[in-house]
Amino acid sequence: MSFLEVKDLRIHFPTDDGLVKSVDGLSFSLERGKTLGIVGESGSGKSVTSLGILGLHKGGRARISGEIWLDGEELVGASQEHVRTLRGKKMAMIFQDPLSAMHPFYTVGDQIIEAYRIHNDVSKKVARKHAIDMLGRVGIPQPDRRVDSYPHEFSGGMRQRAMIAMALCCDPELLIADEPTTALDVTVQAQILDLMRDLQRDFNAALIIITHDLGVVAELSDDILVMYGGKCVEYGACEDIFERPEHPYTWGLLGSMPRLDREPTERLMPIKGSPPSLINVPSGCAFHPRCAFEERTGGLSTTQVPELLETEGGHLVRCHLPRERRRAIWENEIKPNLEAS
Amino acid sequence: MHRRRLGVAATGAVLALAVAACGGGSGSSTSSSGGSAAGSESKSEFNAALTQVVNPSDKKGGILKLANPGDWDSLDPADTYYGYSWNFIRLYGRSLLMFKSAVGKEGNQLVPDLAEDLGTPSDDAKTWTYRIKKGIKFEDGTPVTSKDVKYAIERSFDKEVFPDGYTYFNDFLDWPKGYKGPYKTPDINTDSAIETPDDHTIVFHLKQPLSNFDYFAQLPATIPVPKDKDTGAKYKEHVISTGPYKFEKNEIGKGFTLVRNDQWDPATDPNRKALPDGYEVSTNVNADDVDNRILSGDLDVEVTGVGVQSAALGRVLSDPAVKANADNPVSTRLWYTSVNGNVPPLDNIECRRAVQYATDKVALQNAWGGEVAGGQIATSLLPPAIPGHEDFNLYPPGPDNKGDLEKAKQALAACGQPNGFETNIAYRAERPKEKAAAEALQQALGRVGIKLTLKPFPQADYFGTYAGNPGYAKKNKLGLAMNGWQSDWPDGFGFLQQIVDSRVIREAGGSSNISVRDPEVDKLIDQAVRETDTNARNALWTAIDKKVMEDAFILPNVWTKTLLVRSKNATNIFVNDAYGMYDYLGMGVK
Amino acid sequence: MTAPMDVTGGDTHATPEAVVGASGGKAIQGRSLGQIAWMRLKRDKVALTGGLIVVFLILVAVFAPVIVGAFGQDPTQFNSDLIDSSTMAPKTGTGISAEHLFGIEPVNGRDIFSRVVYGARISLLIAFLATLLSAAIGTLLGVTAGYFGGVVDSIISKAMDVFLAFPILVFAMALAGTVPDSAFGLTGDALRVALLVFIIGFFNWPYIGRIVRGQTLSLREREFVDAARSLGARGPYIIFRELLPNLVAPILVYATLLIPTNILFEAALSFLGVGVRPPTPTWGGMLSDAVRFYTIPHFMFFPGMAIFITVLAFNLFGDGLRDALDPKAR
Amino acid sequence: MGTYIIRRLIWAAVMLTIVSIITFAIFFLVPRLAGATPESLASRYVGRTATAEQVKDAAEQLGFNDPLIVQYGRFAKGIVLGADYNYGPSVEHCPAPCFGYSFLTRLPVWPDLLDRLPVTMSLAIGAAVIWLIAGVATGVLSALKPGSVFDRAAMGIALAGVSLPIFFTGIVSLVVFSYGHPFRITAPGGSFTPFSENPAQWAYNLILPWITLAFLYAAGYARLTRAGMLETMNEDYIRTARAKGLSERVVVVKHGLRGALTPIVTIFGLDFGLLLGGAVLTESTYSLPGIGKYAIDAITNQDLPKVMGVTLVAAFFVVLANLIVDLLYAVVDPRVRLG
Repeated sequence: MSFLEVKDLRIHFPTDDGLVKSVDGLSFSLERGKTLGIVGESGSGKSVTSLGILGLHKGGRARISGEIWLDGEELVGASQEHVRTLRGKKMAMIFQDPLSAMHPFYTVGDQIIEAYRIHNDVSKKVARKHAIDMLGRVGIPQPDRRVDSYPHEFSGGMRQRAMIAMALCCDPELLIADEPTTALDVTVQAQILDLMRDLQRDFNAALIIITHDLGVVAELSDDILVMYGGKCVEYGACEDIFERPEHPYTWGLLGSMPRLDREPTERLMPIKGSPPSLINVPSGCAFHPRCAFEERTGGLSTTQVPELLETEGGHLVRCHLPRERRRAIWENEIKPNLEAS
Repeated sequence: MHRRRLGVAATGAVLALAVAACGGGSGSSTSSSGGSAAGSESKSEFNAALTQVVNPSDKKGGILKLANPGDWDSLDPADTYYGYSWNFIRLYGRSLLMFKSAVGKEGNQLVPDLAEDLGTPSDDAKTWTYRIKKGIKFEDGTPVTSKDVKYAIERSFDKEVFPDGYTYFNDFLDWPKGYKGPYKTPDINTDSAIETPDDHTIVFHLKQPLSNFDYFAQLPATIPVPKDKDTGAKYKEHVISTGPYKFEKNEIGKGFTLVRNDQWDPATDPNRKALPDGYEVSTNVNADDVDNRILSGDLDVEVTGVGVQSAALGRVLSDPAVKANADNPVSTRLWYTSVNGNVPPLDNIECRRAVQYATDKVALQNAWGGEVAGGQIATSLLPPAIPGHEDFNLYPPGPDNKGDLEKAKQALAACGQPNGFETNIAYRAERPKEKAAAEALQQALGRVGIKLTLKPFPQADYFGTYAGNPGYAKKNKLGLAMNGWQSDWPDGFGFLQQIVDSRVIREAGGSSNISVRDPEVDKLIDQAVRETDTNARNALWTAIDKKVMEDAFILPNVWTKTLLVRSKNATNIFVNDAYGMYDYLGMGVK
Repeated sequence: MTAPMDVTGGDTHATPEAVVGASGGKAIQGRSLGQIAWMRLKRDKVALTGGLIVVFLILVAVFAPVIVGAFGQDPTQFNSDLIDSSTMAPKTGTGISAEHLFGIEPVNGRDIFSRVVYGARISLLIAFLATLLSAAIGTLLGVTAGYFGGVVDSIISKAMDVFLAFPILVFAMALAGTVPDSAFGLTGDALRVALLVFIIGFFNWPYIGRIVRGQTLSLREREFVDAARSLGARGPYIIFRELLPNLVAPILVYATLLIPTNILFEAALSFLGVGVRPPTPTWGGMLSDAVRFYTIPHFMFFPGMAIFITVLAFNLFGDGLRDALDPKAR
Repeated sequence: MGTYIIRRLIWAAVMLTIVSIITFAIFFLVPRLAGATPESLASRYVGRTATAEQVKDAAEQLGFNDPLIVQYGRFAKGIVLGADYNYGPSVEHCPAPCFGYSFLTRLPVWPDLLDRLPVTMSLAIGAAVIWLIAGVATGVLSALKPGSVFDRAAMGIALAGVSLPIFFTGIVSLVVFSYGHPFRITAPGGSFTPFSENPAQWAYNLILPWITLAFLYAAGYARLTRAGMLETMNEDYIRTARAKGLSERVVVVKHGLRGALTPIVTIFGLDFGLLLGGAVLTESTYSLPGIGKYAIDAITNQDLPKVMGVTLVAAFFVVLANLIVDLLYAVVDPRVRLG
């Protein structure tokens, strides 16, 4: 069994308007030292998945089913209290917007110290020293002074570094980064990604990066999971996804990714329409209303939900189009456009 | 024991009982002085303390606990003007004369206190001489001399320092011109008013003959004040005692305690038993709570003697066991409505008479608190307990006491206002009973078309600025004004002079008389003041009463009755008619 | 009980991002604020109940003479016959009967029902007018301060500080107690009502003023105001055409919530004896009379409950209105 | 920070001056509008029995004939420098701050106020402790389970709490728990025992007013806390706190409540400041001899020096509370900068 195994995870929220199926039958696995990128638009269920793994939906209104195995332990059925002791210690999370994700009224140091001391029975002094160490490790200059600063006194990049320091302070074996660079300047993004890569190597942790930006995962990930409407639509090794993507949605994502190596005159290829309602999920393939190739399934996609099937070694795709046709469309219609330069 | 007491108080008892009967109470003189060994165990009855000493005892010791729902006006003998305070002041101050500490009518009797005897008048009653006992000392051991008495009266002259007091001495003694009291004019010789030929003689010189000066001599202003201890307005914080008790602690606004004064010599004082070891008085206590605590035995006396509040009334009257421990005396207070002849159309006597006829006396009585806690319906001015009182009713209010509307309409027609008229009625905003009475009048007079508008005024300025200010009253058409008066002492002068003599009316305001302006009445008063024969004098007061009622300048409402509850822990409880409440000098602790 | 638990606001746990965007997006389109508010309000049963009670009370106040006339009891009519002349209590304990639905007052036997009904008039009239005055002054000065800023703003803001520093009740008492009985051509109840409206309204305007000022400050920076300004619109135009329409909702909400405060204020002043003059019935005045007769509890019960229900109804309605107009506001 | 505080203190002084001028002017003008003359004002000081001449003297001596500005100047001077007062046999100096002498008791107002302050403070502090604990706890619990039975019940009670006039609840509480009961929950007023004298008696005398007052205020705080908590518990930093593995209690109290604290602190400061200036209705209902009762008595008796004293003390507390709230802001929320 892998270090992290998610099997048929379903996270549903009952609301006044109906049942919201944020995550609907998701499965994947991840080893220590490896990185998984989860890609999808807003509302595709990727953040819900990450919070689900951390057990943060427990006790709320969410209905969770399926299995999450972390280092041989099942988390979905485990007690809330037990999962809590794992949080921060065994698995940690880096959030999207460090300004709002850090408590504005406590110093950065205090927040790291707090995280450290929950899981380590040490004095405040020791914890403080550790916090300074951690801040130093994530590249914050003069950590012994900055430890007493408040989040609003940091720059965006520094804040994210501090956030990372907080997540890593207890040596987690699983690190989930939810859009870790979205709120940052482009120049800072690269630094943070570099930092995370280095740290992952140092800590030998399993890393899940959640993003809507394929560019981010391209740099870091070993595997990539593309989510749409709460379901996995494509899953595979990094180069599979970039070199031989088979799902029309993945194509769309690749097409809408701005690239420096493209002609400035060339237009992006955005995906039409907007993400699906998770209450009234479109019948059949959830993506069909937005899919440019929908008619090529012969109406199948409007009526039947496609299965997630393996096409070749570890590459899974959820699409009604026959494999050959997908390859053909990619090779003939999509790829040339993307590589038009 | 009871019998002996009753024998002494016989004359007084008759009147007191008659009064009680009028009020509908079950006043009874049958005291069960049966076989029970200890007198204090005798069965209590409603109104028993009006005619006898309840729980008689000579046991010394214990602390008597008193409470005052308001602030004490002042503890300074020169500056206190409340009956309860004069009742209480005898515990720490000795005036020249005093009212006897005795049951009922006997309490109206003047007895010597500092003085060896009652005053000796000159033939024209313009000069009064008193001899002061020897061996009386202040609490610090200094002997009391006539000079201390003289000084005390002199200082009471200064109304800027002592504004609350009375002005009898100011008005009647022959003060030198320009005299402003010992603080402002220390060098003026006042021998023209008061002479002290020796340390034990004091002579008063009056501007005019005064037949009843002895009543002046019982006023607290004659309580000696040592000049070197006088702190003026602050003297009330520590009054130097001459009585059996002195101040231990005094926090103005909260309360004070009295302890025994070891310099008081009982040999000089036949009037005071001084049974308790001390007194604990708290002021500004919630009135309803006071009632409840007295009923539960937590507290002994509500010191102002106004009786139980409305809330406790039902509790006391409906429970026979509680009622048996209560008394319902009539006091010498009259609640009345001034009918201002300066405000048209009330300048017409017929219109004033219409007001008298149209009044619903039952509603008024209810407004004042009913037949038990309110009062007895008054038809004239002089209260029944004051000599000169005569039962007469010039404006019979119909068989049901609710007014004679026919007569009222006739009077209105005679006045030229057949359809009634509009005017205002003033009352003190802080006094719910005055408000209720004003509302009752509004209702009653409305029946004949006299439309009243209620005008509440703050009581602090009621007489000075508003209702008692002739200019203001006229300008603002205050045709009627709620008013009340309690006799300073039980005789016609003490009751009537301040409220019917038109010469006490000041244009600047402040006088209690705000409506009676009749030169004939003034003449009768002068006559009465000079009259040395008691019976003839009392007849004159009766005549004044009748004249004012004929003029219809005053609409009498009720003579106050109060429902007092006896303390469970106190002994020697009895009502002294001079104060219309329990006598605080006699009370002891079980 | 107070706030309808809307989907997003009420969730303590992480909420899927999709819910808001997907389900709400279409519904909101093409509806005015008023329509949305009404839709929300309709769903809020509690607030609706409050609103109905408010309407009922207003009707009671307006038709007080009719209602009281139907029962044949004048609010100032004495019924001395029904009073026990020694205890001053109603002979039957409360005096409650078919004629006197709420019983009678001790001492004079006035009908409590008709006094409570008439009390609604004074209470609501003063509360409404005072609120109107507060809202008018508050809006005027709040908009002025917020729009013009600078010195004007700081003067008005400081004035608000000064007003809020006054011990209002003490001051109101002192003023209401000393004003003469006829002034400004008014006498009697009219003068007292005017005086109370003035005192209550005048001292409460900073509460609305502050909110309006804050809203104006934020509105002033918004694009549509910039747009209007760039098109050459002048101050008054911007204030009346651009700002005020957007301020209506908060003013309405806070004015509604000020009404119950003012009802309590008026009741307190009447209770302390400086309200409308007797015998005109007021709830606070009745309570103050009833205090002396606490052993006759029905006397204090009815006016006390009248105040309570009225204030509660306004609070419920105002809360609902606030949630409906601005679910994010506290 | 230092200059900020100095600036605020200066403004506070200015504000108090303005308040005092307005108060003085109103109490100077209103009685005169109502028809009072310098003499009738002076007659309050010399009593009803004084002669016209005495009244006139007093009016002159008290300076009632002087123009408003002169009289105010004298009053202000008394506060800053103290004043001399004629007691009769001796002239005494009334040290600053001298608010003048009550014409009723002829005692200086300032010591009276100092005397009353402990009562009002005891009332305010005790009630504040109760309402803060009860209100905030209720608000937090309500916010954790919005829409639950507890939440609905608590918010219903809270709304009832703000809708009940305190003079009604006060009397009802006295009738139910105090008057004439063998086991009285509290002394029904008029009695106050200083804490330093007997803490148990102190609390016993005040428990009913505390609870009544707290009930009124707790309601508002519960609603305020609930709203604040609903908002903060949705903040990202709460998710972060949970992700750290903090127990729910720590998350709610240390992170959630801390985040919702700012409005509570603001409102609390202002409420408390207002309360210290006299809980007029509570004190009058329970006959507690505090600043508020003093104010009522002063107004009832038209005792101008007392009214001025009370108004200024009350305004002082409000101004002080404002200042403290603003300073507290910076403590509560490090993002706030004073200046």
